[in-house]
Amino acid sequence: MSQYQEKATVVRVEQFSEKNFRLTLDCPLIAESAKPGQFVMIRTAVGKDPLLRRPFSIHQTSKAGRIQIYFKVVGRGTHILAHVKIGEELSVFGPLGKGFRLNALAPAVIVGGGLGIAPMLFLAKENSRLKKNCDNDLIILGAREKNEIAPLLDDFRQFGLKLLTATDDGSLGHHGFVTEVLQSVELPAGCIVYACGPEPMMAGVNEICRFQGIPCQVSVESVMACGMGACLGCSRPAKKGTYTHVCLNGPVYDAEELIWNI
Amino acid sequence: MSQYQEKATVVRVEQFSEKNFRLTLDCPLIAESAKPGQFVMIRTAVGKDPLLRRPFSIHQTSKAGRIQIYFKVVGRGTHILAHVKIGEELSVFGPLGKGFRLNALAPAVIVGGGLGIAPMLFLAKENSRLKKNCDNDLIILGAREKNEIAPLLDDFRQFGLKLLTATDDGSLGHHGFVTEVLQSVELPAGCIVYACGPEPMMAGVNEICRFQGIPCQVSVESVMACGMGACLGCSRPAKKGTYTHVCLNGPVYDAEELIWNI
Amino acid sequence: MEYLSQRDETLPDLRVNIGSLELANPVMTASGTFGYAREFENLMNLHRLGAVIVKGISLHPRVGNPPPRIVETACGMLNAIGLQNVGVDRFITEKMKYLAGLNVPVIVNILGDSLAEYVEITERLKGVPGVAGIEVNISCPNVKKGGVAFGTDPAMAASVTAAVKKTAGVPVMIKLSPNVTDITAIARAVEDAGADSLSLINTLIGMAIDLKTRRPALANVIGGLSGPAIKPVALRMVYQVAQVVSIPVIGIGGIDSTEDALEFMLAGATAVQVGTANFVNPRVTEEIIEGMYAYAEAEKLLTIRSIIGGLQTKVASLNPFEQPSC
Amino acid sequence: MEYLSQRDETLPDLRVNIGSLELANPVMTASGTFGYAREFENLMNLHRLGAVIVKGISLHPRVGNPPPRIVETACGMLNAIGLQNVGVDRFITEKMKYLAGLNVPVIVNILGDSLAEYVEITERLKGVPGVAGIEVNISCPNVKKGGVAFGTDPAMAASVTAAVKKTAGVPVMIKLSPNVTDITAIARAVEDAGADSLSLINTLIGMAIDLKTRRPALANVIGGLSGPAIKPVALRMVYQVAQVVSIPVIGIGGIDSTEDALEFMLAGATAVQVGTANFVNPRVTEEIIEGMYAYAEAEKLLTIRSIIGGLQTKVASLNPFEQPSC
Ligand SMILES: Cc1cc2nc3c(=O)[nH]c(=O)nc-3n(C[C@H](O)[C@H](O)[C@H](O)COP(=O)(O)OP(=O)(O)OC[C@H]3O[C@@H](n4cnc5c(N)ncnc54)[C@H](O)[C@@H]3O)c2cc1C
Ligand SMILES: Cc1cc2nc3c(=O)[nH]c(=O)nc-3n(C[C@H](O)[C@H](O)[C@H](O)COP(=O)(O)OP(=O)(O)OC[C@H]3O[C@@H](n4cnc5c(N)ncnc54)[C@H](O)[C@@H]3O)c2cc1C
Ligand SMILES: Cc1cc2nc3c(=O)[nH]c(=O)nc-3n(C[C@H](O)[C@H](O)[C@H](O)COP(=O)(O)O)c2cc1C
Ligand SMILES: Cc1cc2nc3c(=O)[nH]c(=O)nc-3n(C[C@H](O)[C@H](O)[C@H](O)COP(=O)(O)O)c2cc1C
Ligand code: FES
Ligand code: FES
Repeated sequence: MSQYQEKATVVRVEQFSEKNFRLTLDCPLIAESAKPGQFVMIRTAVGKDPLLRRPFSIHQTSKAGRIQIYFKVVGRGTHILAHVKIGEELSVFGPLGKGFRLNALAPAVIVGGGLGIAPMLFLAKENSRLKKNCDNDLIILGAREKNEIAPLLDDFRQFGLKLLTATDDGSLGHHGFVTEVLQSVELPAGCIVYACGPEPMMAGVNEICRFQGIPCQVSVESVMACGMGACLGCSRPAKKGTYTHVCLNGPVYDAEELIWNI
Repeated sequence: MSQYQEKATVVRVEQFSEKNFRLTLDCPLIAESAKPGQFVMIRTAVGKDPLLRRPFSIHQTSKAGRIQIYFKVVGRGTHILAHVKIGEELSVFGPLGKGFRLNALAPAVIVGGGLGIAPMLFLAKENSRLKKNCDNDLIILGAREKNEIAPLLDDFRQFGLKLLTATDDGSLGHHGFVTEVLQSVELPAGCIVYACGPEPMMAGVNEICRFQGIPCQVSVESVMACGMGACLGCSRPAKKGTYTHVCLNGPVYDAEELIWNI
Repeated sequence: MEYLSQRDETLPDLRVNIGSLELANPVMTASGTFGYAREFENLMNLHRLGAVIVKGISLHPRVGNPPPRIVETACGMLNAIGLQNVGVDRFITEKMKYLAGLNVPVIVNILGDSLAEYVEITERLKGVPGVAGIEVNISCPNVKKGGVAFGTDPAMAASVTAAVKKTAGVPVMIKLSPNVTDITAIARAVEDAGADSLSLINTLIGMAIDLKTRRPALANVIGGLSGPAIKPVALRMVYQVAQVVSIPVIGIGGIDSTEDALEFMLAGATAVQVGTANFVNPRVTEEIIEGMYAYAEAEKLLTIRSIIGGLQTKVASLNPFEQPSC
Repeated sequence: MEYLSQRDETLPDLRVNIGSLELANPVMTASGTFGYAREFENLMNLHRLGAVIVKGISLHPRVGNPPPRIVETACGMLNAIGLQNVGVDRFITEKMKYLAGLNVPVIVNILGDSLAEYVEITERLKGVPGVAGIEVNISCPNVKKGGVAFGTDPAMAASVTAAVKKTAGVPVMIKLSPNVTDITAIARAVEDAGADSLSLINTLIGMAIDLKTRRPALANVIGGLSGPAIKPVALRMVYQVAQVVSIPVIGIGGIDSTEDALEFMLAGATAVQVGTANFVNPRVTEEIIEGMYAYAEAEKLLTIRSIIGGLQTKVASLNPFEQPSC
């Protein structure tokens, strides 16, 4: 398990909506060793404020040694990231955490909600790489409104999976939640569900899967200082009555291991 | 005495040497009311670190509502300023302090050393505006090496004053200190000397002037938190046995009022 | 009180009471960071302030410390101004007239190095028009007790409080030092001694070194740390003190936004003081007040008072000695 | 000692002595910020460290506090990890073997809520191969004394020191709490009780509030403040303590660069510990050591020891109670 701190040059900045951005970063060591579901910690400030790195799922890697992150501006760190310019350097640390456990045989049902879409592109790519065909596989993407998903649809479509969408305002696909879509479709036999999104969404997916006896992996968040097991700050209660550390034991878990924060 | 906090757009960035930069900022209110020798306080960081504004002499103003600062990268704040991009906004507060007291009749001898050159362009401009002619006036600019002065020569020459230079390494003008140049020339009768530069230089200029009975105004520095009389942090011992506050009572003083930090 | 006569009834009610003192809003300027107010008259509307607290006044004028007096630190600054001030008499003759003309309560911050000095200053301020209250800086060394600061000992803190209170004739606010093991003990002692309100925190004692010269960055070697860096300590102390006293608590430390100010009020502060932030943005106090109106409107608060002490926590009280990173 | 056998004679001498413990250089990792060291093995060369100090160990395993356990503050962070650790027995069986294989001294940080617990942990660590020293965290509440932290009372601090020292058989470093009125009093008491060295500072007690939820940002309400924000307080305390004790002092608090580390040494620290900075840059300790070599070379220092306490100041000693912003 190798982790690197790289000075990554920003090679592309895409703005998808007022608050949603995608950055392409040149960091070959991280790109080469990353797995879907893993994340990076990025320093946003040159000075000491904000002090801590910010965690972001790896959205996609490329053979050219690049990674992408897809993020939303919610506070000071992401505000700074949204204003980086091409050619600037960012300190990127990763790949971190345990990613999704893929299965070359089981059909994949990938569910991403909101910024939970971020890790799913990488997952879909690796999934399609791993398999002979993805005919039975399915992706469901949900967001508040069209603009948060539409710019990514081409990227997701390239793997030939079946793709469904849902928006809170009905501006794209199903008018409502991804969980409703998941519930409404017939899931392929022997499939595995992979989900990432807000806690209530993942809890809902977990519920549906448990009911149907389908294994479900989820990627969850937590506040983080170090991202690599040194601070013990990223704890989250788990079912065995103790705490799990998201940066080390996660961010991907079997949904059944977790207690939902809802 | 009006002071303004303006969101100033960066309209031009000039790099003269590895560490020397000039910024042109669009801040019409400050530009309109500024006088030579006054300064501005600029916020360098978007976050809270570095926390305090940094003081810079007003290098020049334009009728188009712009001011320039000419500065050297010495620490974190100036490092950030050296990296601003055209179109970015900076919070600029000013004009602050008491400037040079110009005299429409007395010949002016302007002496700038190192970054002490910064306020002298504005001074030379106002001096030439004020007078019928500047035939007896003189500017002496000194620096470590040619690159720190050469890019500014055209700007200084436009006022038709006599211009002499000195560099520590002899790469331009006199090989040595501006004080040596000052000592070697015959100063016009009834002149006033205006000086800004390192403390030992100003002390030397003060010495020469005292000896020749010439009035001498100097612009000095001090650490500053507020730049406007609120913190009492910018104290500097003065001859009357008490402290003077550089941001309020200065930065320009009659040289005889001060005790030199050498 | 007259200050409030102009209250615009269409705006949310930001008024708070510091004992018998009514403020139009909870935002004051912290002593030593706002000069004698006049310095700011061209930069903001002074009449909008909740109250003005002026630079600390001593019995005799003081020239202050040699420079350097200030140095920047990570998200903060150290100062060792050395209590430079014009002395109480010149303060009254030269500064009070302007201050009395402001449409806001003026609270005079005082300091001394003996009990007698505190009392003497208070006496001279007595009856001076425009003095709405006295804030007592008890972080000063008691020269008679070997230089131990009044504010680090409950008994000494109480004695200063009682003496000033007896003389003042106006509300007395005691300003607590954070450089103590148990700030709640000092707070209780001071409350028992008759304080009308408490303000906290003063600066943390700190130091900076210039590696190049191998000298302290401040001529005075040590200085007072202020600014955003100290906010977590200040918030914790305000919370702890607000739980053990029943007089109003005024929060100070690193406040530079409406959010910061409201956090202190949630922790139990009735009002706040803004210090170092005035140096970074001379209009900051007015902006914080504007932000409070906006917040009260957005949250549909009839009065800002409704959030005081409104922190939601299951923990009933805190042991002041508990050390979290033990 | 064997760690030093590989010293490259062409490089400047960075060795320092913490009593009988010799370190190859003055840079250690602060407890609780470096896990059990193994977490960093792929990120830096662990063998270059001056010493490793591991996460605080208690007698029994502790699961720690509920989340959120950390929150960022201006140039700092608050933590309320709640002393999560595997307990001394599992520490010895599961962690010590790897640590003992490192080519650097391992100092075990211990904590307890009673004198007996401190002694019991020390006993279990006795004779364990690879334990080069014990660092005693005395910021913990003494449950028998109503939860007053050991480190806030000179007598209690002394009693823990004496008890651990009697049992340890290895050098004992006492880690001081900064949340006290007079840290020099605690330092002296602990030195008299037999401490071999002192490390300071632990975190300042702080708090943060989430305005949106109107709740404390930490589930534990209060937490420990660390990072660059606290450096001025740490530097001041190290300076004060170094003037009154004759045992080595180890500086901790906001160190994230070679310059920071050297400033602490000028103030009187024989060595330093790096904490929060490990989270921002996992290679920071190695970079600080590299920077020390560069500094020693540039300044032509035969040994880095020559700068310890080398601060140039005319002020002979400081009154620990003096409050600069009084
Ligand atoms: C493993 C992991 C992977 C992540 N992947 C992504 C990703 O791919 N894309 C993305 O946009 N975000 C992702 N996040 C969340 C991202 O880290 C946060 O949004 C970011 O740290 C916020 O930084 P900030 O400085 O902008 O906000 P802060 O100033 O730190 O916080 C601003 C506000 O946002 C809230 N906030 C802070 N962190 C989070 C969070 N994690 N979730 C929701 N609200 C938060 C705070 O409570 C506060 O109210 C991930 C988080 C983790 C732990
Ligand atoms: C009234 C006034 C006018 C000024 N005008 C100009 C100007 O026109 N052009 C210009 O380049 N500079 C000018 N300065 C100096 C300028 O303010 C500082 O160089 C700047 O604040 C340094 O900020 P920093 O964050 O880069 O350095 P910091 O990180 O604050 O300091 C880095 C290093 O530089 C040293 N340093 C800090 N301030 C100064 C200083 N004032 N002089 C020398 N060394 C310093 C520090 O001791 C430290 O070693 C002026 C200062 C004053 C008071
Ligand atoms: C430059 C400066 C001067 C100060 N002078 C005084 C003073 O004279 N009297 C006093 O009680 N507090 C004084 N203080 C402390 C402030 O009033 C305030 O308590 C402290 O700075 C913390 O608030 P802040 O973080 O908002 O600055 C001073 C602070 C600074 C920065
Ligand atoms: C997340 C975290 C956990 C800590 N755990 C411990 C601990 O178990 N024992 C201890 O003595 N100190 C602990 N500390 C305190 C640090 O060792 C150090 O004293 C403090 O953080 C100040 O240094 P810094 O500013 O470099 O972080 C912890 C600090 C942090 C940030
Ligand atoms: S973020 Fe530090 S241990 Fe997980
Ligand atoms: S810089 Fe604040 S008074 Fe001069």
